[in-house]
Amino acid sequence: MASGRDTTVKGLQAKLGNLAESEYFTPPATKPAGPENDAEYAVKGLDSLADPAFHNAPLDITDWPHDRLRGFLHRMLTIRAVEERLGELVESGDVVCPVHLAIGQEAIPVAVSHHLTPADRVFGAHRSHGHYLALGGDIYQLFAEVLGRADGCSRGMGGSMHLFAPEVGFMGSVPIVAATVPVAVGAALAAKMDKGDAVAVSYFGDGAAEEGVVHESLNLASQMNLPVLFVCENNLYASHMDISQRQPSDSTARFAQANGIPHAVIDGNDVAGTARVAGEMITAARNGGGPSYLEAVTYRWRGHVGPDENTDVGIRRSTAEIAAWKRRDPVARLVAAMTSRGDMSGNEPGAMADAIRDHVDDCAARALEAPYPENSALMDLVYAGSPTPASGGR
Amino acid sequence: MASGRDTTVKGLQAKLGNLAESEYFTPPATKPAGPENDAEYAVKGLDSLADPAFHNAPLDITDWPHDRLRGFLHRMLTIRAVEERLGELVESGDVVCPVHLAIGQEAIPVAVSHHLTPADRVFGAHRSHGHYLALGGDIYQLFAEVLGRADGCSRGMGGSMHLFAPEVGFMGSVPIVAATVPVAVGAALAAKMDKGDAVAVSYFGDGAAEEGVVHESLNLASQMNLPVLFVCENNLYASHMDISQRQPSDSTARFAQANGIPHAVIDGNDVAGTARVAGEMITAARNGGGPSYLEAVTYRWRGHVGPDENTDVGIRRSTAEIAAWKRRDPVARLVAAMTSRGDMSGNEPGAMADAIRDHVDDCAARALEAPYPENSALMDLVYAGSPTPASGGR
Amino acid sequence: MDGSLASIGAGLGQTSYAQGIRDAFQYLLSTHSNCFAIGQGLWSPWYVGATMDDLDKEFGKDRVIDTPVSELACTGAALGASLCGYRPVVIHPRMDFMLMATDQIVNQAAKWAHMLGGRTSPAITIRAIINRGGEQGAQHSQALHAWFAHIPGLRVVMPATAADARDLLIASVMCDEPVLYIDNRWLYERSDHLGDITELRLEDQGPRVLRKGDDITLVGSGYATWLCEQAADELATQGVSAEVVDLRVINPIDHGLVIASVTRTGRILAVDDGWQNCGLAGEILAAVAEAIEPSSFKSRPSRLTLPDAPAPTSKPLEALYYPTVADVVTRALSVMR
Amino acid sequence: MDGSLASIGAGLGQTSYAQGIRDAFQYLLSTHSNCFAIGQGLWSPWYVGATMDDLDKEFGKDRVIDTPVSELACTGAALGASLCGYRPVVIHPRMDFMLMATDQIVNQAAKWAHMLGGRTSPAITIRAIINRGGEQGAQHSQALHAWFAHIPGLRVVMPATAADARDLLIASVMCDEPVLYIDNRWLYERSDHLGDITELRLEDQGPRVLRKGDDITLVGSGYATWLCEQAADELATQGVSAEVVDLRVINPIDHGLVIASVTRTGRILAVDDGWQNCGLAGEILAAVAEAIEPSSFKSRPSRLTLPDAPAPTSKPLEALYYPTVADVVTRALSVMR
Ligand SMILES: Cc1ncc(C[n+]2csc(CCOP(=O)(O)OP(=O)(O)O)c2C)c(N)n1
Ligand SMILES: Cc1ncc(C[n+]2csc(CCOP(=O)(O)OP(=O)(O)O)c2C)c(N)n1
Ligand SMILES: [Mg+2]
Ligand SMILES: [Mg+2]
Repeated sequence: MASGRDTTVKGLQAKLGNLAESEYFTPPATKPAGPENDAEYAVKGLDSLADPAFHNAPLDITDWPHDRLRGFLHRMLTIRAVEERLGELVESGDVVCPVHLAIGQEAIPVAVSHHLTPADRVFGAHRSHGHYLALGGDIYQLFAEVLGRADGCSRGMGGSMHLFAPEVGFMGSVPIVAATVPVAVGAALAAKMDKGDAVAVSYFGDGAAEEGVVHESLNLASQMNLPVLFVCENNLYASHMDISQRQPSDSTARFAQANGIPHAVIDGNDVAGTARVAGEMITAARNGGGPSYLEAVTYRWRGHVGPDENTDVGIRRSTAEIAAWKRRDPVARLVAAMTSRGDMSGNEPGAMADAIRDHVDDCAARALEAPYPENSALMDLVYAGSPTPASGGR
Repeated sequence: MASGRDTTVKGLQAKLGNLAESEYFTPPATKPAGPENDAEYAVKGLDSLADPAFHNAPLDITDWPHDRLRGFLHRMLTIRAVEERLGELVESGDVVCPVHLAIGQEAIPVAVSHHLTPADRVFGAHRSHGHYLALGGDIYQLFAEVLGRADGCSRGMGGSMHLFAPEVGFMGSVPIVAATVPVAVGAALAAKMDKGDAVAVSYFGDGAAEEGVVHESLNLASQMNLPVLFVCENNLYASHMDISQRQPSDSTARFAQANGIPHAVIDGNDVAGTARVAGEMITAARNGGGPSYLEAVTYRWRGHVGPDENTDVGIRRSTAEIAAWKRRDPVARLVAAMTSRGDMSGNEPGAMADAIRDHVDDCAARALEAPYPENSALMDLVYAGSPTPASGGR
Repeated sequence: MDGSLASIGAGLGQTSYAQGIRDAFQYLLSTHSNCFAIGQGLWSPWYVGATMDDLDKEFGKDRVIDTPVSELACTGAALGASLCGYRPVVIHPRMDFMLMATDQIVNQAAKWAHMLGGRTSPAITIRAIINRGGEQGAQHSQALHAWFAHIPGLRVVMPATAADARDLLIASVMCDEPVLYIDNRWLYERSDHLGDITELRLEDQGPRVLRKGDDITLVGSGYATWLCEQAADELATQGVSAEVVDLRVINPIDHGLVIASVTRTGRILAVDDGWQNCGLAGEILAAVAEAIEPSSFKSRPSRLTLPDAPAPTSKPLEALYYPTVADVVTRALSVMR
Repeated sequence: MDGSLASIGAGLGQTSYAQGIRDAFQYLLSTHSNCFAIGQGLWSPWYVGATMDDLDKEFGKDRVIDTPVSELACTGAALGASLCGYRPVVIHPRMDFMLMATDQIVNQAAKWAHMLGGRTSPAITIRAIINRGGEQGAQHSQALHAWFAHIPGLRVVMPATAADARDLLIASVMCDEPVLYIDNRWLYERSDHLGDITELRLEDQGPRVLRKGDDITLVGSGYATWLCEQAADELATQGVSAEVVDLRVINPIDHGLVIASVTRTGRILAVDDGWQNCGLAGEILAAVAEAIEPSSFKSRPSRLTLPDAPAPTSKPLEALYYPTVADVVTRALSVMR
């Protein structure tokens, strides 16, 4: 792997093998359009990965040591407990800012973060509590941020949709869909210029894949052979819209394929399997192998924003669909596998969850008491590097 | 074809055949990244289509009647004569506005336009004289426009980069790269709403494929099954940059593939072959078959802008490369085929070219004498529908 | 914050601003078969407030089209359809998201008629919603009307009342030129008695006096107009007679009415809930200063705007950020001396 | 049209504006290993005038990076690198093309520091070139500096002189905040004797008086400053003593110097080669009108801008479109009465 991949046109062409036999070779390559011949233009779909009737068995945890899995479980339970508490705070009116919960999607960032260090550069979007917490982001600071308090990870200036924790490698999340994708590519460019082995990670959703900038970013990362892992958390929805209402296929990895980027489409509710693939991709990036694209299929148990389930949107979202997806619960499947292998006794997971919840409740309670930012923050942070008088206002 | 294509996710999946055997089916589909395994991530390239040593033989014109081919030749010669004259007018200083010549690329719009009527909606970009003329756009009005005269096809308000001739179906060209691609998709949406059989055509270049909006547009057209033909004139350059400096493959059809859009990659300097494939695609669109993508490989003999050859840019552009591409001349190859089949005698093409040049020279001469727009046009056309006073100025 | 207008909620026979918008769509889609709506959230029960509820069910998903998350292509597509005889309304549920579509609005829609010699008619309406407050923060709170008013060729409309919300939307769609129609969710509950619909010519619409007064001219648009109206009521109780001018159309802008008013009152306060630097309030002050002899001013012109800072999320900072009726009153009194 | 500045071309030992920009890049790339340049045209012999000739050969294609036609992703990538300790300059050869990158400039770069609590430093410089005239038309001629000056958090710099072209570029890149640096190709031949390079703190830079005068204050930025300077020379021959203020930094904008000058002269003409409505000239007039007692004005403030129309291509219309030195003189004389 020392020399990196050959991403020149010639290099890519060489990989194709016998091009002379390809339909692309001999023009005019007449390809009549029409349903009779559509198979050759077809794009791949998720098939059973999008069907909650499948992939809900206990995980295959062969090769994973006990304590590693305990770590995974702890992080997943932490994310879930924090988000459930946040949902309650929304319902009680304590939290006002928009809160996008990723309950049900916990496995993906936990699996990816397992391979990361604080020198890496992770970027999220509007639904990023899990991305932050999976890296070890501070729980109290997260609550404080969502509540707009000065102790928040963004000093109370951003709320749920603007998280920042460089001490664990979390370099920022913002809610303009797809906006951090090119930013992560730039962080990867910086890592490459550093000549170290840091990588960048870009989390985004299936909806984000509809923004043109994602495609520009894939091309740039591929062309420049940058160490970035694109993680598409495909939960089949963008707000109220089912993916089938938005795209001709329910799998986005075809865009990586189009850009010559190695990719995999996996069960994102399998923390062990996701960690395995993510690990290979991150290792490749660290070793000069360039970008990869991980499409992790998952499902959010709650609605687009807030704790509601949003069973009134899309074309298939319903109480029944949500219940079916809960049988592909990433937490329960890991617990089942660990219990059946004898890694954990029957009441251990419950005890772990209780302890986590206690700690989470304590963090939330403290955050509710924390002070708001000073009024001066409003103007002083506009030009944060060097406070400069700005105009306007009263 | 009556029912149109099934573009639902299920429909597309059905076309894949036995998904159960696909690598996408059984998670975790571990795909280790790295050079050993790169073949499966490779994207297709143009190979010999990008190599001027190939595809320079006389055309295969079997099945094409004599007078049709004469028509093709006449249009191609017209485009070439107009552009050569424009180049001279740039050199003489009569033309000031930026002029992007497509000499060497004449076959593509001539082949595509063969299947179009004034009810169709064609959009171009900065290099669109050929698109306009191939539809039968008025020659005098083109010269007048480039010279900024009131008789111009855009009343002298746009110059070379802003052409308009709805009477022949040419609905506009503008120089912001890729800007007309979604506009053409919208024209196709209008055509679909009209429930007639009109189609939209979007001409753009290989460089434009790097703009995110092209990818958004492909998705939209595919998802809504719109009657639009995407014509990517791949001339291997975007301004000074060779395609290998910008993309990991030199063929852009992979983006159509990713969006489930039927596509073909062809020799764009073969007017007969291009017309055959374009015809199938346009017929499919008229019959509810939705979008198609035609990647026509070609080469511009002149530089990015103006008559200069720009042999000082890119990584392979040189006098030798240009000379090699001139041996793939779309005009000469058609003439050779027609002459050898006995469609034309030896001096007929020359006579045709001479007559065309005379007419073109006459148009240019008249345009040079035409009046400029009235000064009032500057403000009156800002709100053209209903002149409204605007502010500013002297 | 003045986020709630419950105090002036719908009375008997009154129509809200949000309902006015929905009525306009209902009218347009019923009476004009070449009109359609496209944008994010049109099939959602909550995305665009109550302004488009169930229109997809009433008129079909072919004419009320929800889209992928592709602002630029969707706006371009609407433009393309408008060039082919349609009158599309492309909806951006937040002005912030619409920035992805800047090219199609500013480089394309606004310029096609001029640069193609007036031979084509981009009769597209772009509806941008100002959706701010609620601790949504810097990327979900922008009011960039001044930006778009800066662009020749793009008509920019900002309704402040329920009647205008309805009638100016219809006028925008019926206009043969590109129009940016900007509504503000903080006005959705504002209600009025609305007359029957008549199609107005947008090019004939301009500023309007909403309250007559003699001592000072308050100028606003959209939500800022509402602030001015409330402030005028309060000022009246303090013996100050304030005239309120609602701009309504901010590009092309017609300064005549404001100039006439200030010529009479000798005092002006321009209120805007956008930013200050190169903003709309400054434009008003500049136009007045250019047109009126210095000696006719009884005091210095003044403007009240957002502070030039991104929108914060934290509750106390958000309260500090948005101008209130009280701020308008205080500033108006200081202009009065 | 005033496209050519050959009349003030480089004399002995003088450096042109274009060369000043190249000198700045040379300095930055030589002395700051964390600086790099990225954008379209950087490997081209003609794309960005003479301002970056052969820098790729001197510093390598890894630090002077030409890109695909992807303005949005490339700007976002520069932002990402800036968050990781680099000082990138992302170059847009025409401001019109930069509109594709609006989101990364306006929603992202300008807001990241504020909305992440000041904990991160998007030390990105965005270089936008105003490249107009030559019958290029509506999509290749825009000067949208007023737009970006409207955005809090984005410093906006417009050099008018060769010295500023060099020194403000260096100051922009060394600044820890996002800066939009706007240069104008019509100034590329303008020349000056330049001193040695010293790194200026951008936050200390502001308007400057380029010509002292007593009768009228002419205010400009970028190319408009050059118009003002030439007009002042001409006015002097007609017995009018004009003070010329070059704004240099238009966001955050410091109105102090202009206010002080107009307090003294009693007259102001703001010149801008951008559009009028909600533009920079209006901002200047508004600030002056707000700050100075009406009685101190000797005549009405005035502004001279582009007409609010897209740029035409046709030769006579283009000549009509762009303000000239003669226009400034005429208008200044009318302000003098
Ligand atoms: C540019 C932009 N357009 C639209 C929105 C509104 N919006 C917020 S989240 C979202 C859906 C995103 O879907 P996806 O990327 O799949 O992420 P998920 O919510 O499923 O995690 C949309 C459309 C936005 N925030 N930014
Ligand atoms: C948005 C935008 N970015 C950059 C440019 C500058 N530009 C003009 S043409 C061009 C190259 C386009 O290449 P391609 O699409 O392949 O068309 P070709 O010139 O080869 O016909 C570029 C980069 C532009 N006009 N618009
Ligand atoms: Mg999603
Ligand atoms: Mg090209």
